[in-house]
Amino acid sequence: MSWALPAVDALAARLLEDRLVDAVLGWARDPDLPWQRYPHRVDEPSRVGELVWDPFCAPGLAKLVFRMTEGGLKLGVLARGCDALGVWRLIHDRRIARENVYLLGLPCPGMADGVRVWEECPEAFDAAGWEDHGSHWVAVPTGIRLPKERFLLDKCLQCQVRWPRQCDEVLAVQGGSWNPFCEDRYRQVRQLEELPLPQRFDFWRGWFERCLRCFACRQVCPACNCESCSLDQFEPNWLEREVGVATQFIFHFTRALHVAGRCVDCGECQRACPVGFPLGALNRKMMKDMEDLFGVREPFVPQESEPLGEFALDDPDEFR
Amino acid sequence: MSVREGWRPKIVAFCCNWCSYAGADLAGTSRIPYPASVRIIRVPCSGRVNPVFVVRALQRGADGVLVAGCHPGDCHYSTGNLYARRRLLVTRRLLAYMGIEPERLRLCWVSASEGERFAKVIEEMTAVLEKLGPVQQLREEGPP
Amino acid sequence: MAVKLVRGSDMLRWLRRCGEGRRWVVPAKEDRHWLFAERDGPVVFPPDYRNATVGPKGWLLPRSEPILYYRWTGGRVSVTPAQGWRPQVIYGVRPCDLKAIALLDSIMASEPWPETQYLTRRAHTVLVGMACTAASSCCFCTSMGVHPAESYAADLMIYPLQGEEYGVAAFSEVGREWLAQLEGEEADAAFSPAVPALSLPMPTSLEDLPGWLERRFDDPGWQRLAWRCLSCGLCAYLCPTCYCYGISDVDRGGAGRRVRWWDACTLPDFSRMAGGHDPRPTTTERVRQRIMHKLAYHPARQGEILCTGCGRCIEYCPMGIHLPAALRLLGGDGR
Amino acid sequence: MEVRPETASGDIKTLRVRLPEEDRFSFRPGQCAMLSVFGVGECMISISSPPTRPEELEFSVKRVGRVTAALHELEPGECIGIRGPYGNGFPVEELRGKGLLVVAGGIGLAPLRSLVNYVVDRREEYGPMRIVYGARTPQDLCFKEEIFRSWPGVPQVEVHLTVDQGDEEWTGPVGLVPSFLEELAPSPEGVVALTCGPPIMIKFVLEALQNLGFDDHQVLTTLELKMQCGIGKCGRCNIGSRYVCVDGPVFSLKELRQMPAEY
Repeated sequence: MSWALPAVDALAARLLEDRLVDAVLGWARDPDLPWQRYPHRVDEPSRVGELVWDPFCAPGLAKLVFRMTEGGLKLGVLARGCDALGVWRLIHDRRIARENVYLLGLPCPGMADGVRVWEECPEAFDAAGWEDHGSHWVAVPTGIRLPKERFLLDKCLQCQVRWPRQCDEVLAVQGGSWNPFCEDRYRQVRQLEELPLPQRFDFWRGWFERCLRCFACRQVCPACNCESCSLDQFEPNWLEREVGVATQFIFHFTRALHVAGRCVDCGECQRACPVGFPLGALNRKMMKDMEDLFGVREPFVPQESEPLGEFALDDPDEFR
Repeated sequence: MSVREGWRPKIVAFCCNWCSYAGADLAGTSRIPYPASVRIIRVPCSGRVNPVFVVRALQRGADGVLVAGCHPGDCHYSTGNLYARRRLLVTRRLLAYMGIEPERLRLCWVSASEGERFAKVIEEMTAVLEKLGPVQQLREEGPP
Repeated sequence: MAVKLVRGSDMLRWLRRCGEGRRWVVPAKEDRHWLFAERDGPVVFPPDYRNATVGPKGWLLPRSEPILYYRWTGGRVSVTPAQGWRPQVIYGVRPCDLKAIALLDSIMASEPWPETQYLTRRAHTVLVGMACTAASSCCFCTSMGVHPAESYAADLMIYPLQGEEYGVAAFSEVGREWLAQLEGEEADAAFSPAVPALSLPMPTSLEDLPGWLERRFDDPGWQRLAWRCLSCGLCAYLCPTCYCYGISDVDRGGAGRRVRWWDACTLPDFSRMAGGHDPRPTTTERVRQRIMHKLAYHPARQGEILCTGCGRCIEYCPMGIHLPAALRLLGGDGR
Repeated sequence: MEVRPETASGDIKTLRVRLPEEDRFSFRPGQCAMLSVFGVGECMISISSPPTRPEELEFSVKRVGRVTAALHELEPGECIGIRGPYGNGFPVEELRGKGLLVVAGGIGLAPLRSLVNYVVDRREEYGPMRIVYGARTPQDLCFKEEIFRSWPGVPQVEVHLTVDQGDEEWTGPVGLVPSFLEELAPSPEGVVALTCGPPIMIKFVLEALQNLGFDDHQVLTTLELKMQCGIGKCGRCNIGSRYVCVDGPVFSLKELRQMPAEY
């Protein structure tokens, strides 16, 4: 399967030409850093060439769509599965008006850790285009093969939506496999659940000591879209500004619960965290419980209603 | 875990205004003995209890948290207790996952006439907490 | 360059002896990330160590720390200042971070009100620097006038030479005391430092940069850069020279502590006043504030650029906002 | 300590604080201090009493947030924390011999009140003083005892009051401070203008003063931004390269023009 950049450009140009949207949001190459792609907005059909679609488009776009469409802008979004679900999260939360977004779905071969590729194989960036060979990304025409096993971003590992869902249109691609890279999404969760309780606490405490509480995880998260976050309030003071084991516990506990049943598992928190805090292991624990306790299938797919906004008369009663 | 001499577990009990609060009251007026280590906070409904109340209580010195609400079907607001059950189920599992003994959080249904039941729940919980000892995980450092 | 030559294992023994009784803060790899952590002594770095994701800043200006304790008794309050320092050695600090510490020193010591808690902790700290032999992908120190083998705030500086051999030089009273206890021959050694990976597209000389930026205060380039800022504090918290802090009270029923914590000018409520007025209400003003503070405001106050080219903001910003992009956009170039 | 409401709505109160003898400090009019309610927090408040009356310090506080609310709820005799004085204050030496035009709005009179009373106490050292003061309603005028009674009785002091909206009892002028000022048309000759008030009022007062022929160096204003440390370290009260807490809060219009408009 090739990364059909020309086809993406053509679709984006058509959306703009047909005035279906005022702008298209995608990614552009960073002129200073060969490995970096940053979110980029194109307003005119003649400029769609600025967009790029290759294995290095790491940033998620959903949270940006929220701010960009606030003023009524109609936005076309180059949306991978994760971006599309994030946008839907915001639509269901009434943060994005459905009619203001046009989701142009991109089947996703997975994203590479650009810095790592740059450090180990800088010549990969001489590529004119990319092909997806299942276990590898292959540069065209140089033929350089990048193994996904080595370079795939953590956030892509558990992805269930490599073929995007709930989009207005999905880029036609031929061939390729869109199965998850990893069979068991809950492996890490299960491993942690099986640890004795004190070791579980030690595991998290080790991370609490490293977490800087910079709020990058919250800010990139499409489910964290409150007008004003309870963690920022002084009155009531849900969370002291002081950073210690207890307050870090409260921070991560609160964050996980606030996205419970709402997290779309886009992995952006994990990607944004500079110290590698296993936020996904908290988010997926919540998802696993949604499945185990309430029978929610695919808890990462946003629905009109949320599992914790509902109940069943026969919900389990574990409080013994 | 060594338990300090004379230590008694502190329980913070969030009691629904319409049932359990009266239940607790009944336990008192009927002179049903139960451990004195419980601090009762009246809430309009068990559904009012934010999971963060639970961790905040544990951080600030409680050893266990009890949420007491109306029996299913009897909620003054019809279903607040059922939302609470879902939320606290998840809360309890998350506590355990993050290394806090899940037994420290309990949800129970106590009607206004169940003074005895309230006392029994407190007694059971006290026994469980006595075995667990104080919350070590979330203790703050005081002044030197 | 005059140094004492020493083998790695001897160097560690000597350092450990000199630093007896002090806390050792050394680069440590946790999971996949390097950070400065408390360990029982100095270590030899593996070849993949270039610099830590989280630098040593937090050991001088902690993420949060009490500044005083108070207690109310019958309408009266008694206050005890906090004593939050221990003698420590911070080991393996790279020149960009050493320069940053020198900058923090000058800021915290600045008149009319020196910040004594930082200065006390700093006075009880020995800094052992390590010159760079390999650059990480985002380093750009030389663009900011910082040199990868310079000592800056270091008491002692270590230069990795061939294989197991190191050169050590002293740059302070403590450093010289320690060095005097090291057996080894004085020699003239040639050290060739790493070349930073990035060279910034500087629109002007470093001396003219503050003026160049001030003239661009109202440039639309700020908006073109900052629209994608998500308002987290990542850049400021990883930055070795960001020092802004906030103060609040943690009350525990009539007694408690006043705590100082890292704040960040990129966070939404950083400059919002109690009445609601905010001089920097959107990401455009906030990103501008952060970059201008480093490259224009601070030079105007204290004559030095407040960026040492460590490259952390470039490497870790989740939305790709960084200094090279700022300079490019303000220069009228690019998208 | 004494707590005294200034306005009928109670949104502004004046705290009168007696410092222990050994803790008294000297200060200039226009300087500020950090007031603490331990357990709630700190905030920067200008000293509204003059240095010529050192036994007691006064702080006039508008209730806007958590700490100011806590200050309002204090009972007489209770204890607060004070650190300071911070900031530059008004250049009282340079002002000596000059005429003074004091223009204030609402709680903005607080820092200027320190200066006014300082000048009242050293009347012979300064030229004539005109005070132009306005508030939203007559109820919102602060320091009523002084603006209505004591100040007008001092030689060479004039007090001109205005309100945005009058009431049944108000017989004085009605209108916004900047336009009222232009109507009064004070001469800039040998006079320094000092102004403080809400940001929008300051902006228009500065324009009015310019129209009246005041030169940039003849105009001083005192600013307020969010502050936490008061000592130029916490990094949030900057306007460009100047920190309000150490370089301000008093800036001349000349200085202000060289600073970015980010306040």
